[in-house]
Amino acid sequence: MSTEKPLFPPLLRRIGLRLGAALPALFCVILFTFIMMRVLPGDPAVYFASGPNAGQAEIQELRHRMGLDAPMLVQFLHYLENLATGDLGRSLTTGQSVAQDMHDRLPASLELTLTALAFSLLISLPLGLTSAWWSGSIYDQCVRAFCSACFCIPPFVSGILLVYVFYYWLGVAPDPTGRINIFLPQPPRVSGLLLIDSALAGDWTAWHEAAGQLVLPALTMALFVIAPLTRMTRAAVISVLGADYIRTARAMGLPTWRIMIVYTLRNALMPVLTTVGIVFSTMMGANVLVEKIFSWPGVASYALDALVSSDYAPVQGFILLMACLFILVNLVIDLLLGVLDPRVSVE
Amino acid sequence: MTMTDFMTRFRRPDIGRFVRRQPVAALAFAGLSAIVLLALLAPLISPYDPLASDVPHALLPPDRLHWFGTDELGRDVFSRILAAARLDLSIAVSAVAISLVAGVTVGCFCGYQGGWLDRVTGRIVDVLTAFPLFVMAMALVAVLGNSIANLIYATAIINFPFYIRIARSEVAARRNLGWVEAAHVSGTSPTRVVLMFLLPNILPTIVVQASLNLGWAILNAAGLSFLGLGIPVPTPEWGVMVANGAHFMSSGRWWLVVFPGGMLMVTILCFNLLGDGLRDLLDPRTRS
Amino acid sequence: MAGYAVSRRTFLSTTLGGGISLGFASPGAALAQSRRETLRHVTGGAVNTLDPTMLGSTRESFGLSMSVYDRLMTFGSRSIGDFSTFDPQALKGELAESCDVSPDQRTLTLHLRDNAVWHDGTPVTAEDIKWSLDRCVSANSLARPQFSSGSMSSAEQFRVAGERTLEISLPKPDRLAMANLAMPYAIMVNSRLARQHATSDDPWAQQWLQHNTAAGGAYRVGAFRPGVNVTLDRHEDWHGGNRPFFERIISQTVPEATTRAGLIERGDADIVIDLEAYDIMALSRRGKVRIDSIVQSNCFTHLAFNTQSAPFDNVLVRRAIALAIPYQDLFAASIFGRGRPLYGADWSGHAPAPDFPQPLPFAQNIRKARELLAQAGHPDGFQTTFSYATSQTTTAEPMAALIQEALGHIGITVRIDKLPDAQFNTMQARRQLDFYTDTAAGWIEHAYYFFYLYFTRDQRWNFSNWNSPRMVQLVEKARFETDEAAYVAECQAMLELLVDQVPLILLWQPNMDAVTVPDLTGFIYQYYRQVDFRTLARS
Amino acid sequence: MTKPLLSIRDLRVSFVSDRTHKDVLHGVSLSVERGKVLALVGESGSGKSVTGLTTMGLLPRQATVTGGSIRFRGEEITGHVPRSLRGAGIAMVFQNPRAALNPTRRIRDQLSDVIRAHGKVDRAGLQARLTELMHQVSITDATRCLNAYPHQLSGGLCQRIVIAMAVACSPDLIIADEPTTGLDVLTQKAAMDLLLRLTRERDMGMILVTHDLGMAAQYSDDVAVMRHGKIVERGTPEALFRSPRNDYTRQLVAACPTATSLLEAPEATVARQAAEPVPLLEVRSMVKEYQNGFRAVDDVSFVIRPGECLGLIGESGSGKSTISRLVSRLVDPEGGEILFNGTPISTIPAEAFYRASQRRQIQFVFQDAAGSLNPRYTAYRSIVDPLLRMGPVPDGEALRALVVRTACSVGLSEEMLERYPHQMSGGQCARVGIARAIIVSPDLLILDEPTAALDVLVQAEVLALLERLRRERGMSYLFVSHDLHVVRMLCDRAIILRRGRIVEAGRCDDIFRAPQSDYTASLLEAIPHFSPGASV
Repeated sequence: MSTEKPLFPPLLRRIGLRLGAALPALFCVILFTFIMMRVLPGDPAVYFASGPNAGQAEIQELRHRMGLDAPMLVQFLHYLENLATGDLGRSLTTGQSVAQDMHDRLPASLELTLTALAFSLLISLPLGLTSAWWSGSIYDQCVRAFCSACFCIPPFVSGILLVYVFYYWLGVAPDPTGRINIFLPQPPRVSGLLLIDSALAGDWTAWHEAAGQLVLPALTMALFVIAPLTRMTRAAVISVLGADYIRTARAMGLPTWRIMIVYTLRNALMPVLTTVGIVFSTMMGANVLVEKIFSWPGVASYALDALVSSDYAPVQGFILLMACLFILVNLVIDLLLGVLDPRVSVE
Repeated sequence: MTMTDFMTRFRRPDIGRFVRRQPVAALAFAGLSAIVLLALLAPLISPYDPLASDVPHALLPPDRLHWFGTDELGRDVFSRILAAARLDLSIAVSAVAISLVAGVTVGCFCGYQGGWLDRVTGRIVDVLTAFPLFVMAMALVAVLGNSIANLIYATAIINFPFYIRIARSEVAARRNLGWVEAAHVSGTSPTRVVLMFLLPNILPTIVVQASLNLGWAILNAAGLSFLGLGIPVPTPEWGVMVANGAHFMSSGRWWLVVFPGGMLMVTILCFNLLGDGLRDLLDPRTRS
Repeated sequence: MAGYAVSRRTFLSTTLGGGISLGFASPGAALAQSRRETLRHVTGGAVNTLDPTMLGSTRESFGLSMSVYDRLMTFGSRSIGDFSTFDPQALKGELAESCDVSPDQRTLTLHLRDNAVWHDGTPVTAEDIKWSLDRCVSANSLARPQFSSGSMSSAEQFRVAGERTLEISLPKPDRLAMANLAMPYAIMVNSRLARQHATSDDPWAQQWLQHNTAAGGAYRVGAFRPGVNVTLDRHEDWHGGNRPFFERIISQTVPEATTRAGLIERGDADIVIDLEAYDIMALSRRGKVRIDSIVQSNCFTHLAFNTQSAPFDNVLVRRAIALAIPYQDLFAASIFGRGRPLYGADWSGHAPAPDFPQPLPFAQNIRKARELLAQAGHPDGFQTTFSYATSQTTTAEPMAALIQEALGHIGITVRIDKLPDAQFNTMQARRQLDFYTDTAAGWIEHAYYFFYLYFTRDQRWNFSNWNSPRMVQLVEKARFETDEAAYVAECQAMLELLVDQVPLILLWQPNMDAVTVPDLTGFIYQYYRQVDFRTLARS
Repeated sequence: MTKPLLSIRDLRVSFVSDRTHKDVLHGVSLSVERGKVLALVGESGSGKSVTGLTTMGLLPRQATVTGGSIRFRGEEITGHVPRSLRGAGIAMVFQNPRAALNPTRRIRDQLSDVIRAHGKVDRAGLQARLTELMHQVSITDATRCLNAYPHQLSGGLCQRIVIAMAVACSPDLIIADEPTTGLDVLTQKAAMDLLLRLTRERDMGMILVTHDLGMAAQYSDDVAVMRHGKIVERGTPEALFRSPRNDYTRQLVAACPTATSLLEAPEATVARQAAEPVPLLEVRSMVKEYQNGFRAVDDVSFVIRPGECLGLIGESGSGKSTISRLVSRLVDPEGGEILFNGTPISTIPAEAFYRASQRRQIQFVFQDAAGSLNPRYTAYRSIVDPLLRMGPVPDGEALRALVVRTACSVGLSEEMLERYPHQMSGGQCARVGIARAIIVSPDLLILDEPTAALDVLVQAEVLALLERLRRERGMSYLFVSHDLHVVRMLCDRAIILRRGRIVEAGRCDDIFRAPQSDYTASLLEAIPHFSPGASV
């Protein structure tokens, strides 16, 4: 855009710095999860060699195959070595490599979370903006009550309730069994996000189906984060409204909508964006329950299943994935902030 | 100024003011007081032993004898809800208290010291807060074993970074304020500055966060116990009751979900609204 | 979903308008016909491998492999009232047309079906069968220990005796040998295809077969997404039994039991077998589905003690507890009476039949329980922990609460410990659980086999860690017993020993509740407790 | 006399919150004519800003107009200023220009927003208008400025942009609310000259809201002095400042530091000590560098002799505050030496200095008096705290007596001691801050702009207090300020700083009479003043 300042070198430098700073944290995460997974009670070998005739020999064999009989440090070094080559280990629950499982399932979680995020932003941005605009009014109090109400419904309750009402009772929602009508062929995988893939393939039936499947789980997820997002938006807008330039804009007789959108919301977006980053990564990992209730083939339910069966590799892989995702999301948000706020890109 | 303001607002003559300015929060406070009272008086007012089973009278709908009906073992739902209130509130309070004390200590120290230690802690805390905390809590309960104490620890541990973060930023924001520098000039030792100057001043903010956090802690505990982690049977707990009751939802036994679920939601709602109200009182931006 | 779903959706879009229904559009009526020919099976578990012998394979994998792979033998079926169940006595050929047993019962001669072909169209040969059986006893898999229970442990025991004939020689006559050939592990593999994917590290192609098949069963695998779904397409050249009705099977993982119940009730899924008892109650009350309730005859739920640790090493303590258990309440509260009680029998001293599991003569008698406990030296009771695994929560939780209460009456303080399955299994295998509940199912319904599996040897399935020389002796004797009367007597002796020593308390046999759409027929309860897709049909 | 552009009659405004009802304007009447500047002068809280905001219809929600009328161009606009009038009829220029501009929008867009808000313009027309505006506000580098974001421009440029915005739609009246707060003296002058020129050229009216009497005198045609929501005196600047009739006005004028004003202090009880060979404080080639390489203090050396008051003058960013914090050992210097009574104290790290014996002897008075008091301490605790920390602590009654005595000496009554900071006025807070510093009888008192946040009258009182204390107690002062007049009144010698370096040092009288450097000269020149004959 602007020709005076070289855009790329500082940009790349920023990305590099950010990623570099994240490495120690990443290592901590790896070490931490490794240790935690190992102190988890339950011998995975026993669990998996649980056929009625499996004896000690089979258990021992499985332990050996899983490398569980080596000293802890050796196991860890081995794990790091594998990580370096992109090998996250093998899941015993699905029998596939964890990397493959992640590759298969991450798009499902991403699609769900992104949709949920979009829903919640669509709801909370206007709510936050308007309740801040009329802060202290009855409307404001109502919005607050609504948000608190959304927040206090545990996702497991709201999920079950939504399914109950919209699927069993009204019958308007499709069955809560995954991402797309099971009888339809899946669109060829490009991005893994069904909405995108089916649109690319021009398969609008599939698109509608996939979109339909998304509505309820995304709404369940969204409900839970509406409160923090609205709260943040409201606070940000209120602080922007107190700024001198809003007063200037009013004094210059700018139309209200322009003050609201261009002057207020635009500036309030920056703190909101930071929150969105946190919300996004927590949603990705934390909504295990939603994925469970809607049989969503995502990474969180995958990790949960693995956790219950002491299948180490997927849980480690999952947490690592989350950490990487978090770093990535933060990076993206950082760059977005740079775009949104001209002041950031200068320092 | 805002802090003292906050404290003085709660002197008696200001209660009316609080009610006028924050009617919703005042209502929430009243509701919460009622719940706490019910929980405290539970052993006195509950009509039945919350643990005594009576299988022949299982799954009775609400009636004169059993106000909220009975569950699958014939236990009185009303008595169980009261007993659960006691448990849930104490879980939430102790979990929040533990993480608050630990988090504020670490956060104050880091925020005041600054430097590389602070930056490292900051980054770690950042990563931790973005962690799949719920999964982490699950793993923690799995590691530590199923017991109420462990549920409390798990909830406390995943809250811990949150308090570090608040305490850290609150302290860091005040570290260079005039009155802190004035304390240095007055010959105050750094420890004393943190304990006697900074801590009392950040406490109101922390208290507000804690009240919001209490609701979250209850929710978290309920979520974990919904997945069958933490609370051993037959201890009554709202999340467990909802989880069990959900099974009977489709056969029309609504009272097993509606009452405990309702209590759960009302309690969390009260904590949130109260915390929100307090925050608004505190936040100078929302005041004229 | 399409067929009848369409009308519902049409109704919707007219009443609710575009808003909501936009997202929930119909896939179109074109699928309606094929929907009738397609079976949608939903389950809480997941298929994790296509090779059932892999260590760690799930029960769903076993079930799936029954339709994908053929075995040499298979069990017939019999009717119990309106429903059907497998018949352990009626062994018949599947890939084998017939099986001759030599008079000394040490040689089995199997004749393969003439028209048997693999999925790729190549004919099944005795070489293939030899390789498959070798694989079972040689490869490091779950098949090896299973086969050893049928006295098959070495590749030398299998001999190709013709293009379509194979001989199995046994060291001793073993009553379980033939039944073992029908087990889920005994898959017959297209050896030519499998060998192409074998490596020197992996001579039995175990890696490759996890995600691929070299089979010749009634269905071939269309798509396999571990933990999500599997689709099967009918193998038109299959002759191992009657031609299956369904052209296509979709087996899908739906973790929430309530969701599965809803899918069935709304007709979106066709069959589900792993619903919770309370959902089945609700479904049956509303009557929109067909429910096949069949007692799982090879299965039992029990309370186990660690008979080698105090205080349960004292038989009096075990007897006292057996008298303190509120059986009726447990049966009603845990599984809503959906099963067959294994308590409260009237034996008058002797086991009436050589069967296991069967109802044992236990009933609640608190007064007597107190006396026994006092005799055992615990007049004031003691403290103990009752454990169960997370996956058993729905039945074990009310059970635990009732047991805690009941044992409280005789002074025993019970702490309840719910453990994640992995931890539970580990502790069970390491003998760290004192008092717990579990459910077991044996694949081969022979009384002696159950006793061999669950009451002898130092292995995980000896639930109560019971070391009774008398039991070991009886089991060893019964295994190779050729005299039927002696076998019956031995089995009865084992049963009586069990009642006397109470290493564990039998509670009940839960029902298999297969919930289907009303027009689905042909469900047969199978010992591996999964759906056999081949017999299902739409009326 | 033509018909007034704006006439306000008996305007009454009150703030309502939680049933409390506070009148802030009690019947204000004034009028502005085209081409003329009316200055509204008063201390903070006098209602001068509210008057401006009411005229614009920008009152906060809880404020209501309870009476009176505002007529603009003969039209009644009280309570409902049409949007079309704001910007196009009446425009406003705010203080702190950088904050008054939207930080995330280019200047071009912000100006265009204003122009488009009052009528359709095509692209070419818009560009022409922008160029013309830039020219009018004397911005030469128009393209760069238009494409820049506010943070990329200096404060002075930002203020020009704000002015350009204000005049963009050719309003008839400009309300300038403290238009130069936050600007340095030199920039301040430029901005005011510009505003005045535009007013004259375009024949607009202007209301100049300010607390600075000098500015009012220099740039207005009429002055109205406000106090407690009322106008107490009105008149031409000459008449008003030369011979104020009202008592309050008279006090104001007297308190305003000018080139000639002197502190009225009692005769010295302790005479100013003569120069002694050993200085109390000696700073040698001190350097303070920040992490980004910026040198806030660059090779600064000076001495303070016992009983002397040294003034440190500079604009914002000149490093004067950093020097005060270095000398008071709140931060560590990167180079150079600080000797106190001949002992080097720069070797003791700042975080350990609280233990040093010199801590008691070097005390500090902060710029933001209220902000330098622990909000949770009463005045008593704030004052007694240093004594408790550093001793010697007299026992029991004597301690309280000492605190009361000290408070008395700074003009605080005993009952004030039980108050919290938010219950005290700015002046009272400042007194507590001073009492806290002197209770341990320091030898050197560092005063970092102690009066910058105070109103003129209070400032005068505090300055007098400081002068008295110095004489009574024989302390030395390092007095940091941007206000040359204040420094001249209080200090013996002064140092002028610019960008971390000393540009001039010497006796105050010499510097002010005959500045050696051009910079000092231009600073002196730029201060608005109302000495006779200087107006307009």
